[in-house]
Amino acid sequence: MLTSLREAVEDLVRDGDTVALEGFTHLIPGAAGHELIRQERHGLTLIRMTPDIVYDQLIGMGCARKLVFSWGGNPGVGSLHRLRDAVEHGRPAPLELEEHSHAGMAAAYQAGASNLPFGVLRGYRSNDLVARTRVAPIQCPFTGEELAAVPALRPDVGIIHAQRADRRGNVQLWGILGVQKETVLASARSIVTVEEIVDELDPRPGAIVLPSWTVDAVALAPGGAHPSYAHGYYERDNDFYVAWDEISRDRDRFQQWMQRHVLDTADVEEYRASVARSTVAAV
Amino acid sequence: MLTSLREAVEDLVRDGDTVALEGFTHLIPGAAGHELIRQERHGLTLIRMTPDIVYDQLIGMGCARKLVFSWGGNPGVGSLHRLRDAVEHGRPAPLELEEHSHAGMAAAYQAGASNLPFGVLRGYRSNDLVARTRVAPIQCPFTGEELAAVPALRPDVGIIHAQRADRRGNVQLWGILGVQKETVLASARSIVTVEEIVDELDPRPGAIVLPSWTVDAVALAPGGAHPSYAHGYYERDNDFYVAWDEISRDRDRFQQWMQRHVLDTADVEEYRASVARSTVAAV
Amino acid sequence: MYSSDEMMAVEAARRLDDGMVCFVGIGLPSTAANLARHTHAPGCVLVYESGTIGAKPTELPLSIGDGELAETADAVVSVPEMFAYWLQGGRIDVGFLGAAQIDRHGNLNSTVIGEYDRPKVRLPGGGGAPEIATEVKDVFVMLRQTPRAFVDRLDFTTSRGDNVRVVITDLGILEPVDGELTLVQVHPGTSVADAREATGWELRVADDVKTTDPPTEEELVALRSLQTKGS
Amino acid sequence: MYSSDEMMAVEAARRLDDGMVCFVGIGLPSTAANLARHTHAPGCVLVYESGTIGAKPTELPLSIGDGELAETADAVVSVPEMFAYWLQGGRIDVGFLGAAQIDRHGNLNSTVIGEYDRPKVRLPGGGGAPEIATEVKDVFVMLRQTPRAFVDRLDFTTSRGDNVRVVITDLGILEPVDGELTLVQVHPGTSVADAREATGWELRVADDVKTTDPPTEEELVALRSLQTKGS
Repeated sequence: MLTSLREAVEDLVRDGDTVALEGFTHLIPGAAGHELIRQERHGLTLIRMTPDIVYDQLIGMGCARKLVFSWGGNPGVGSLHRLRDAVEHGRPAPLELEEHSHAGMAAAYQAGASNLPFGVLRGYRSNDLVARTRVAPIQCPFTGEELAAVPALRPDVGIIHAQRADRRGNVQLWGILGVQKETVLASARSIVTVEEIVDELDPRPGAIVLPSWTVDAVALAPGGAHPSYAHGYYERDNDFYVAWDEISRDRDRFQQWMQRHVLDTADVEEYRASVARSTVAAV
Repeated sequence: MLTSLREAVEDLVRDGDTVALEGFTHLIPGAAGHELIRQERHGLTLIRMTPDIVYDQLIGMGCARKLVFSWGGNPGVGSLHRLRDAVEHGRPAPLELEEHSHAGMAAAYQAGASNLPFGVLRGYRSNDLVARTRVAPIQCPFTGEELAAVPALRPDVGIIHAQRADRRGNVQLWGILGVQKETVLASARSIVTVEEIVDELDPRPGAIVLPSWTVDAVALAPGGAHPSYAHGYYERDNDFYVAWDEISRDRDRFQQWMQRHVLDTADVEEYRASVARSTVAAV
Repeated sequence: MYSSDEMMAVEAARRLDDGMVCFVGIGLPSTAANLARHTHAPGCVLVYESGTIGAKPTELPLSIGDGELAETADAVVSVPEMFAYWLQGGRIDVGFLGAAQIDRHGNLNSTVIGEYDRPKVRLPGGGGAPEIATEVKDVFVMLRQTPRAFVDRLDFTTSRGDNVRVVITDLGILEPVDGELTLVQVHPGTSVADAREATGWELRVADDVKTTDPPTEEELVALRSLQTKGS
Repeated sequence: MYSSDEMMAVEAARRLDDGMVCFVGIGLPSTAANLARHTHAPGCVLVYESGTIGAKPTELPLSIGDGELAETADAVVSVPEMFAYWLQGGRIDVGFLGAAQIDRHGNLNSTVIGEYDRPKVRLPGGGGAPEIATEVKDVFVMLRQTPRAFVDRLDFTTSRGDNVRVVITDLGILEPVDGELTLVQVHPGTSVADAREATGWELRVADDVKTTDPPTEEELVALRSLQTKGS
């Protein structure tokens, strides 16, 4: 149950797996993404509603073969240059895209968590996405209305970051919840990184709890959401999102940065220290 | 927004309406049901997953022409005698039944809240309910699996009881949540009775908030969930559930009880006082 | 001395392992699951359809909505989420069901006695049963064995018996053998003949019917300490 | 003096009434909705797709997930609930959209420049836009008016323009007339010719093009006091 992030990834993530590292602007599992890179996972189908920096890093390092997504960018800043390089020039490898809308992907996660083969929404109305995504018309047997059916998302591995877990592995998160519960419940295997491990999960407003028996591995990773934030623990590193635009624009600079801060660091603590040093240096 | 329960029922509930008074063992809107009886609403289609005493009272007083439900009984005690009398002997009036399973009704409420015409579940598998309820087979366009579609529940009026509201009419409830959020969001109009009205809704663990603009009327009704309970305010009146079996068994005794405690009382405070007196007398 | 209800609760509890996730209703199932939790299976997870997951009541609840269930639960979810993400999600190991009628295949009737449109007795109805019966791995049925309950033909099929693994009665234990419920165990003081007599069909009996071990002192103490409220 | 961004934010804010429920993204829409909330429409309800309902940020968020949105919200819901119960539920009055390209019918492209399979520029994608465009009552579009953005033919239709009620640009205001976007207003210092030049199709112009009232002192003070963080 409680394990190290390294062991969790070793045990639960295989080359070629379909992996969802979810987090909707909050609690983004960056440390887990870095561990996938350190362990050189390849041929992954990456799923995420809002792929941002950590997905840019996974794609730029050649871990992914396919991306299932609905919005891929650097929020408030602009493009993801490594994602664009893969899609526009096939570097470092071609990237297959399965593109959805947020509403479609949310319904697909919900269907997966509900153990249903498809979700239903009023969406994908005569736009060009219909031809580029996995959606099928479905008719209401009572009213005849035609709606959109989306195939359930059932990742091999669901990975999320949460604020806390207790020693039995019950997980607690609060603030913006995104699709994290659905990601864990829809996945065959799941990994949760947490800011801290406590004796008792005292109830908190707005918090949800994932019982230990719904999760395969819980690993301590303080600061593991960087550059995103963990509500109640630390703020979003807005400067880093801006800086990433520069770092990721040039392929070599990206490589050097990843070498220095991810490949040459053993875990999230070393990563945080290494990034902190270079930030200080930059100032 | 903030009004009296009497005015809320006068303004929002009409004869012949489809009305859902929801509450899954907790926060059952008894006071609102009594107000429907005092105002002699007739021809109602009553919806509820778990009709219990307050529905036995509405049916026994002749307010309902149809019941949409999935489990109708006196929890932990036995039958609802007024419901049975209506179904078995058409007294005081015949009662049409539309019968579901909990899973089917929950999916139907969810569809209603989602503004979808139907909900999907893996259910109603080759049992006799299929012939007695509104369900249709629906095929997954991706896997071919056949599932069950249920028509969305869209009540004319949704009525729930909650712990608190603020002066702007934002509603807060916690503890066992049932299908109350879905009931309000699925209904064309909605009434919420509350234990108290406060200046500020301070956040509480496990609490959900329904913004004022999703509710039509909020009325103060302290003790309005009796004989059910309001988590954090008062306990379930287990003795009353047991006593109801006796009270409701005989039609005349039921009538006298309703006359004395509901028709002859003006509101929930008089009702509570009247019931309290007779309990003391009984001791 | 002990009651037949106590025998039933104990036999049900004995079949629950540590860490099992159980969907329980009020009454004997709730008693059995809580007994297991207080004896050999402290990690047994109680899920009530009211939305409480991992409830740890100190007293037996009288209603699936009792406040203590929410207060002691690991998580409280809405009823739609309970049925979609948790029951249909395939996360429940054992589901308990009762009924007014059962047939030899474990099909259950909790809807009506007599014709649906001209009911002799209108029962509460299916509630969660139809989907509990199909969506959990193992269904445990608990009901008293009488010719009126154990019938050749159900008046109404509320839920299917396909996943029924055991039927625990006040007389003994039935398990499906080639799709037909078969008497495999009788409780102390009960004979196979008693069980046959209490069954509305020609009851199949295993070659080696065992006699149930009576409740141990420890089981009875734990059980009775729970029953202050629920009994 | 004021910037064209400020003119755009002010014109958008002026179109929001008290009590309106607005689905807002980051950037100008969030700025406009918050400006309305701090001026003439204090009861304007801000809904962010991250799940925060009734957020009341004191500073402009840089991301739709900023912690302050959750802290100040009336309710925080999951993303699936946001899209099912709230957006598809038909509870949103106004939805703001931006894009890389727009055509004369208000259809938008935020997916790709060039061919989908051989993109010149791969854009972030639709996100919430496809369903915001169809599920809210009124769509407000905000984007800078240039021939590259205001195109005769979209490279990709990410969302439909059927519910677009107004397009607010740095040059003026366009509204649909018989299904075609028509210039109805130009901002101070802008001519109709400027707007025509900045449009990649033969721009329809209303007979009586009005000139936008410049931002008032009060509007600018409120706007700038918000921009400590977001700018």
